[in-house]
Amino acid sequence: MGNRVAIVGAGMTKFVRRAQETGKELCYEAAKMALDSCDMNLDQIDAVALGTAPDTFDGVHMKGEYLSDGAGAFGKPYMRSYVGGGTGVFSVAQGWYHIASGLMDTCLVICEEKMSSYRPHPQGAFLTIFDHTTERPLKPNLLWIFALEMNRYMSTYGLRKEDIALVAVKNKNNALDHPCAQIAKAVTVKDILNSEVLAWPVQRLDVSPVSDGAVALILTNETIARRVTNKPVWIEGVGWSLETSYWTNRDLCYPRYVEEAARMAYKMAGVTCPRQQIHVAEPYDPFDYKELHHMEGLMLCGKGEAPQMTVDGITQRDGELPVCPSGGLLGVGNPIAAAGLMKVAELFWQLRGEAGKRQIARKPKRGVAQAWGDLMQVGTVVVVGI
Amino acid sequence: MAMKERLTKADEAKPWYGELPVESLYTAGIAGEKFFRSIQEKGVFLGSKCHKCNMVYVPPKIYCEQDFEKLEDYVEVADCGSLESFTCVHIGLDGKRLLEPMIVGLINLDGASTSIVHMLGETTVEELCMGMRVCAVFKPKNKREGAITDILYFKPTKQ
Amino acid sequence: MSDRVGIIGIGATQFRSITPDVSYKELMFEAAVKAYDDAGINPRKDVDTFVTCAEDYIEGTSIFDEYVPDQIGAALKPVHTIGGDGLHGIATAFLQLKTGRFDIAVVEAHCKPSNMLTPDGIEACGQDPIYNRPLKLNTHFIAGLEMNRFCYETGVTYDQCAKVVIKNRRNALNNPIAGRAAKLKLNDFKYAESVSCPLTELDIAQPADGAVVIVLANESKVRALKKEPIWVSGIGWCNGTATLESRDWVYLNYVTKAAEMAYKMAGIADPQKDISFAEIDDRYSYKELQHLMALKLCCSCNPGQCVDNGRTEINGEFPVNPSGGALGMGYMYEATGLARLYCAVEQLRGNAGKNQIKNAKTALVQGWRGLPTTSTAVTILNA
Amino acid sequence: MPKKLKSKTQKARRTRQETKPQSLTPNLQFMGTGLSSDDLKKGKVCTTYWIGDTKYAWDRGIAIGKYLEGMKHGKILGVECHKCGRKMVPPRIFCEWCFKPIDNWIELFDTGTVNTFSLCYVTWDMQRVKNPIIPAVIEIDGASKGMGIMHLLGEIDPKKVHIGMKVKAVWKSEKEREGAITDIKYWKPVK
Repeated sequence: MGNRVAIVGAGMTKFVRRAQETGKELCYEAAKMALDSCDMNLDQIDAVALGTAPDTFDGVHMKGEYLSDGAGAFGKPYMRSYVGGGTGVFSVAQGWYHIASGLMDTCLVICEEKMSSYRPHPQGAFLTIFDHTTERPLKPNLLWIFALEMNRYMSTYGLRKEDIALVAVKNKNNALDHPCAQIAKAVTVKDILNSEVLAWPVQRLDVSPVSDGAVALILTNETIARRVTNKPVWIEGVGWSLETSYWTNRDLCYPRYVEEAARMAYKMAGVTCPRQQIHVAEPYDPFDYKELHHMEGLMLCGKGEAPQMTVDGITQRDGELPVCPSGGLLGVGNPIAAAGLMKVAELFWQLRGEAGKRQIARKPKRGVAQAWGDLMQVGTVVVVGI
Repeated sequence: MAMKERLTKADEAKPWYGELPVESLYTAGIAGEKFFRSIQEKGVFLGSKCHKCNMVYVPPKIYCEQDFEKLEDYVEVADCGSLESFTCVHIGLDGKRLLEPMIVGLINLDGASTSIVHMLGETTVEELCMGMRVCAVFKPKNKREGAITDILYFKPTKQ
Repeated sequence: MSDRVGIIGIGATQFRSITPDVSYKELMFEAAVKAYDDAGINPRKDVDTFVTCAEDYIEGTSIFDEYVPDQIGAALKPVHTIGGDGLHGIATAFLQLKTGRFDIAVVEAHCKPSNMLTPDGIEACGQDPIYNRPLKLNTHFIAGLEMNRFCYETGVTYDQCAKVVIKNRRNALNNPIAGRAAKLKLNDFKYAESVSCPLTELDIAQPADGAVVIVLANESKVRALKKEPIWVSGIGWCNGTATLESRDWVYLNYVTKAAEMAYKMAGIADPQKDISFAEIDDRYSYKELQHLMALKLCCSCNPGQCVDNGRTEINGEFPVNPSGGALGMGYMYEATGLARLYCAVEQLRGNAGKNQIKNAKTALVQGWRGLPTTSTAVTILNA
Repeated sequence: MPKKLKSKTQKARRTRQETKPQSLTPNLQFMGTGLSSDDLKKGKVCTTYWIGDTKYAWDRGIAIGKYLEGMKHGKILGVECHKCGRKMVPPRIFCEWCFKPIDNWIELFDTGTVNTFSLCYVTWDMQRVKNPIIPAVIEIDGASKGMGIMHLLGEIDPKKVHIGMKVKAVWKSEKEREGAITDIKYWKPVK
């Protein structure tokens, strides 16, 4: 059923705190690199799928339209998908259905974010994600929802911050090997526990930084994939799910939406036992506890078991199940939509054995990437394999 | 009616006021930097040339939007050109009628493949016609700051 | 994939200039209930994927897709937003159904422009921040520039543009959900205030609030539900350039490309003959003519003649916007294209009342994303 | 008290030895020009600034309209769905799980239980504050279990806030109330 879809090329810009490039230029650099990486040119691209998160960051209304010329959309079918922080991984699903439908042979998937445009501080933009009548008058901060969720998670399973901080230590250290990393810096658990308390239990180093950047992938159908590369990476499954927006009515200690999305993707990919059949994972890690939360949602371990896996070193690059070998959002940076797509790009490089110093020890055959967004509400999942 | 319940009194229908607080600082980008600095320092328009299709983009782009070549060749174009279109705007950004309408033109500078959008000055809308020659009027050099507003307006020239 | 895609349910609210009695959620709920009732389905059980079309600045909320699932029955289901016109949403649902992984898809779009207190300020945020915005111009200036050049090159007169407005707003008189019906005369245009010459107030489609929900299904599901669908036989979408500087101001190649994609898919060789009527974007009066030309639907090289000789009237040779278009029904930003589609489906079902076109078999629906974009989507529908 | 997790395997926590970044493959060139805060402040690159004029008057509608009207009268209103039996707050005119109109309005108590909380030392736009703001999800008494709203805690020592704590709304005076979520100043602990 459906046509097989492969990833054949990838490109990305450096993730930086403030980019001189305009959003369009960032898009171009990533797209051009992706095209060059598989010796293709824009004429061979049938459609462009763009993912980018809130317009308020770049400060342009209808940001998708604004970015179109840099994204290579001139004279092409072009659409922008949008599920908040989940956009990056969703855009791969978007590229997938373009090709799986049989309508398109090739699709350029591109994600961009330029958060530095927002003044005075990019965090301010998040005020406007809350309900305008029942929540915004309380002047909420984005950190609140994470802190509230993290606190719930910690208290449900009786976790200590030290154990959660291990995620940040691992990811920030992994990022030392990423040439695009914004804050490659070795940190220890102590550094994290000593960092400024922003919204307890969230501290400065529990959080990924705000960034500018873009990432692009080239997707093709099977025939073209076989022609342009001898190492195609197949999209085996995609899934997405959006929970109710009444987030204060939900149990915050478990991401059901990630599970729903994962079930959809695993079913498509024929994955019945994720822990055995998945060799490398790139769950969304804007905050350190989020990686743990999402590993559970992805059913890579039982509920409440992810912290132990981390303590046991299983999620290290040379562990049994490397998690976020790229360095994740905590290490490489978090240009929202682009960060999600970076995760899929990492799997692409890992599965092809092209991840350089980040290459994981065991030769991976299948990986899963996941992103999350909105009011702790959306899960987007992609399973890729060779 | 698809709903069980409806408001029945006019004074029950009320709005909730708010805004999207957006303030942004935009960088001009790699190509924009070259373009604005050239205007600021020399009063010269720069375009970027695609060697594949010979398009000259003014303002410049670092890429050709049609064939995606990387554009690294910046060429000078004239500060005069022909008027491709014009309009006289009567409504302001706040939606209110302007006391002084603003005249806007689309100007194809000589040597450029694209047309720049800017104000037209020292003229009235009645005097304008398609294809008319217009030239840029810059701010005095010491007042320029590296922005599109370093050009005050374009004005018609007699041939 | 031979499986066809059909529309099995439609729902829309009334389109009104203000809707103080309901929140946006309640507006969406109303349209959704109507659509599911029309399709005879339960969204909690039967729908596999939901697509909504929205833009943050229009809603006044960042990451607006957070707030869409509950009122359309989509909580904890695959839902996502497309930053595009409602017809882009239809294209997305079409692609998803064509993968064979989904049976029923729902597309939603709504708009509450009455809730924007500063629509001009909000739309200005869509202009290029480096090259255009510092000039501090009302976004309508782009339409003024375009109309001026378009009329100059094609010979379309301002009177012909005015006749588009007269036709569409008159058509809306017989459309029960239209919110901007009026009976106008050419003389009224003499007194219309200029917005951005030659564009006047009357040339601009005024905003309206409303919501539209469309239910689509693949062929096997349509058969299983024993529905008389309206088939989506062709779809196309395309972008031009984002920059004002490098675009063509007269010939809309992106619209032509989108149409060609849709025509090819639907097997349409001669659009003027094979299509019975069109519902196309008329955000501005001249846009209907410009779009007709780009869609290859006008009889001569001067699209203005199509209105002069009555060809695009409801009883004409090729009716255009029999629903009243955005000029007659109201402009609803992301929901505009879906409103066109809704009315086209009503026509093809034979439910258009006084506006019913005889023997309407095939319809073309086109949407444009408004200024400053060059983004369009085209859909071909078959009864 | 949280328990300490001990590593079950030989592999203990590690820190890396090597720290030198290396490119993926030698021929990959990553673009992107980083700027410092000073580059922007001191005008080393060309920039433009824009303050958006983006104001809205959102229609409150049936459900939230009635909810806020209740606030004005010092009451927290919820809704009930007879099909699934849920008593919900904040109110909505539909039940999202059953996809049907709600059945009736109910008055809830102005007391509740802290489901989760945070001690926040920064404002929404990242200004530092000395005394923490204490946001919490508060499960409202009278509603179904787990039905909470987001609000603030007050009149409490930050060190003493805990999950499961019983709290009560502190209302503005009747004169000050305007029909807004802020008609409740904050929630304080019940003894």
